[in-house]
Amino acid sequence: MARITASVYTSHVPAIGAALDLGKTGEDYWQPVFAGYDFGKEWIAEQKPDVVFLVYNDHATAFSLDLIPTFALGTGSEFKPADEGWGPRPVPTVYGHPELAAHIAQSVIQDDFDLTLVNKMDVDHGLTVPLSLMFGQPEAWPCQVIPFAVNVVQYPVPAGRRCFQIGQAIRRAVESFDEDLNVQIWGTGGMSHQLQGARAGLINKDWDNRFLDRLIDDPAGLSQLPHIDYVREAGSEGIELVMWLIARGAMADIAGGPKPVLRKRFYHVPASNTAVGHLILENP
Amino acid sequence: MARITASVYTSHVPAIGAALDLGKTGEDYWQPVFAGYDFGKEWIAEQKPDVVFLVYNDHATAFSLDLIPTFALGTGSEFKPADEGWGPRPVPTVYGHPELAAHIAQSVIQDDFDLTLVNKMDVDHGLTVPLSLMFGQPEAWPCQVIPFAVNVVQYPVPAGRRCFQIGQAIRRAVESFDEDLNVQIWGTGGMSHQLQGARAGLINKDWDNRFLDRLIDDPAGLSQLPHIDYVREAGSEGIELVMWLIARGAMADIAGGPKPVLRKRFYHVPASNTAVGHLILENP
Amino acid sequence: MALDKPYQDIPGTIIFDAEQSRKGYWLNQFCMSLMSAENRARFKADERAYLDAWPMSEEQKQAVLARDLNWCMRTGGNIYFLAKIGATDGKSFQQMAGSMTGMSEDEYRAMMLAGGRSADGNRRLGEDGDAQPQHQPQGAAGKKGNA
Amino acid sequence: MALDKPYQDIPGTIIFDAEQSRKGYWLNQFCMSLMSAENRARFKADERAYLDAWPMSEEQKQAVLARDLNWCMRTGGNIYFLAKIGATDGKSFQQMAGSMTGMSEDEYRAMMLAGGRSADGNRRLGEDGDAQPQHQPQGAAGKKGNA
Ligand SMILES: [Fe+3]
Ligand SMILES: [Fe+3]
Repeated sequence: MARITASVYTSHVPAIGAALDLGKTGEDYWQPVFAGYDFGKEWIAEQKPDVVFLVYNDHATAFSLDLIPTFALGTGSEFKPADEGWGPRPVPTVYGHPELAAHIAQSVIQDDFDLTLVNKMDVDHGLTVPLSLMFGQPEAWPCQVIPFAVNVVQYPVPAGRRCFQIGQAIRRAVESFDEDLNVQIWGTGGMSHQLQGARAGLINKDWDNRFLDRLIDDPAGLSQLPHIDYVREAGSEGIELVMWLIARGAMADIAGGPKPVLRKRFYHVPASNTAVGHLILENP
Repeated sequence: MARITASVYTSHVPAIGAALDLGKTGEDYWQPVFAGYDFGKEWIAEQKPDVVFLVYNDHATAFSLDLIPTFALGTGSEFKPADEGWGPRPVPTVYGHPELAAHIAQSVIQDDFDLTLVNKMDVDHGLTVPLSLMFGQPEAWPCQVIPFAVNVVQYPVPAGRRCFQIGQAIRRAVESFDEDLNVQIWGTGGMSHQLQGARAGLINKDWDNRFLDRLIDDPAGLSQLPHIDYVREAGSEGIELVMWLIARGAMADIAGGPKPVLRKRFYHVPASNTAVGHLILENP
Repeated sequence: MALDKPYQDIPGTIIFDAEQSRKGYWLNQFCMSLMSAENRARFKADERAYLDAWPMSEEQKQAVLARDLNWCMRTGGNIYFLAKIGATDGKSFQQMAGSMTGMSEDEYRAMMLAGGRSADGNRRLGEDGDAQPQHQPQGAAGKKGNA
Repeated sequence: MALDKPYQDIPGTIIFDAEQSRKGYWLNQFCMSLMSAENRARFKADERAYLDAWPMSEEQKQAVLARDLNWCMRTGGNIYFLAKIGATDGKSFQQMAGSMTGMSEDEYRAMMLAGGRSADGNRRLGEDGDAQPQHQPQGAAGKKGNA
């Protein structure tokens, strides 16, 4: 039977990808950012997940204004790194897990979540930067990846509550898949940042850290937070943090199981415009 | 304030469109089909809806296997008749109501339905045949139309229960729109038909008529019917009937208001491969 | 997979689920390409060459060339996609649906005019309705086979 | 419309909702076109001609030509779309974000290194934080204006 063994949370700042791709990871500016992921890299080399269910948002890359899915599940077999305007990142193609993805689609849609299924799309930094942070720069990604894109670009975006619920539905779906698979679920984006207007550069360390506290210990309560609080306190692009609730909702304790073990907590300011947050929670 | 004043239900058989477009409506074969809509044509000329919220399914036209939304709401300002392989139907362009559609999007997504918003798509016979049946062959459609496409092509399709619920959410959304609009909601597709395999041509008059009875008098109970019953009893393409539950869910009685008035009930076999059903329900 | 597929016991019926969709991906995407007049003309001018531009299986190509819609469906086709082939040939949905039963056009049309195929005997595999495997092909085609 | 827009009282912040999206539709779709190297080259070769091929408003075109991202946003642009223009110019997200504050690149970078902009005074219009309208533009640009 497939099991969700752990969840990983991380910001997905594009500049982190650029720093990696341009060989700047040793620079004073970047060294503390990447150091925050040293543990994660060792940990995941031991964990050897078969599949990562990767929750991220598309940044006007695969989805233009022609069509805006609230929740898009990648059921295809491969997804190429996108050209976001700087040329595609020099990272490996992402290979999906169509069978598990189709199984999740069937289960989650019958559970009253109105997914959009996507067989063909390019994936942007929202998906590839987390892979780079956790896996470094391999020739090929060491596991299959199911992309799950959440609309946080055009309002209305899904409520935190809804994200937390779909996480729970994803857990039920994964755990009813017959094949023996070690599945991780990652929540990406955030933490506080604003990329626009006179308020660009907003960072809210206290709020971010309370968010991390509550994500660990009080995710159900945290899921009730209205959008406006994210925007006001963590910047207009801080809204990406609702996606972390999807990964958190998929952990065992939410379904009545044991509390997850905190394996890593990391917070750093800044990476470009953004506060970097990172957690690893393991199901015992 | 915008109000949903009535719901209209009808099959959307492509051959009906072809019969109209090729001037065959007077033929013995087609005459009884079109006669069933004579009342509706008169009724709607009096009703003069400002907007029709038109629930239909795309038949592998706007949506290929690249991307399959469960619920796609047309928020664009115009939608062209599609070329489904026979060339586009010679019918007018469909003009949307972007403001109302965006309002519905905001309300329904915050109500935990995971819509896909679509600004650019062509619309196929699923949408244009019902317009032709109710409005005939005008130079321009006499009202604005918000297309709402439901996936009933690739399984899993949304449950009848879910369709009934989203209808209720659409009602709440429409009724919170400030502008004074007369809005109708149409549910299309069905009735019994199967377009594939050795069982092609299946028609189930008794089942269809029980469906009509229950849609009128027991929609909540009917919404509990599992997919397999539709397929087994009404043919593989009979599954389209789940869409009628969306329109029914938007009627006043479901929200505690008065029962709708049945203005028309019509049933005829066959139109091409399909049983034709048609209802008009008016909110008193 | 532990999820139910309760729809596999219906005779003469293939439900287009994720598994079929994966199998038929390129066949169906090829069909979508026939939604422009230009592509329809190119296809008709040289069907084999047009098909060879798609990463379909040889069997899928053969099924298309043979216009055998049941065969197309077994290889993952969905009727709404396959209908684009029929449209390219100028066929109606009634002609396409009928062709899958083995009946002639007239036979199928007559069945529909008489009220269509009954669900009785055709709800589950193992019953004795006209859509059951043991009664294929239907119409005169079937009778000839038995003669 | 009766639905709440509680996000309109935040200084220096435009929430990209359906209304903005409609207003900025073609501006944003133009930006998407810059996701291919070929289109970026065509745009850079003759910006005006490239823009004229899109049904954008003249104001939107002027805002793009001026590389004034705040202006672009007022006409319906969204930062993730607009970022394609910056990428075409070889700019980073930090350069783009900073440009909207009026600060120089060095000033903005220094602010970020010092921990970023505080939320204090910047939560609601009418407070006195550095993102409030009365304090624009920020950095030396603002001081010069006052001198
Ligand atoms: Fe992001
Ligand atoms: Fe249909």
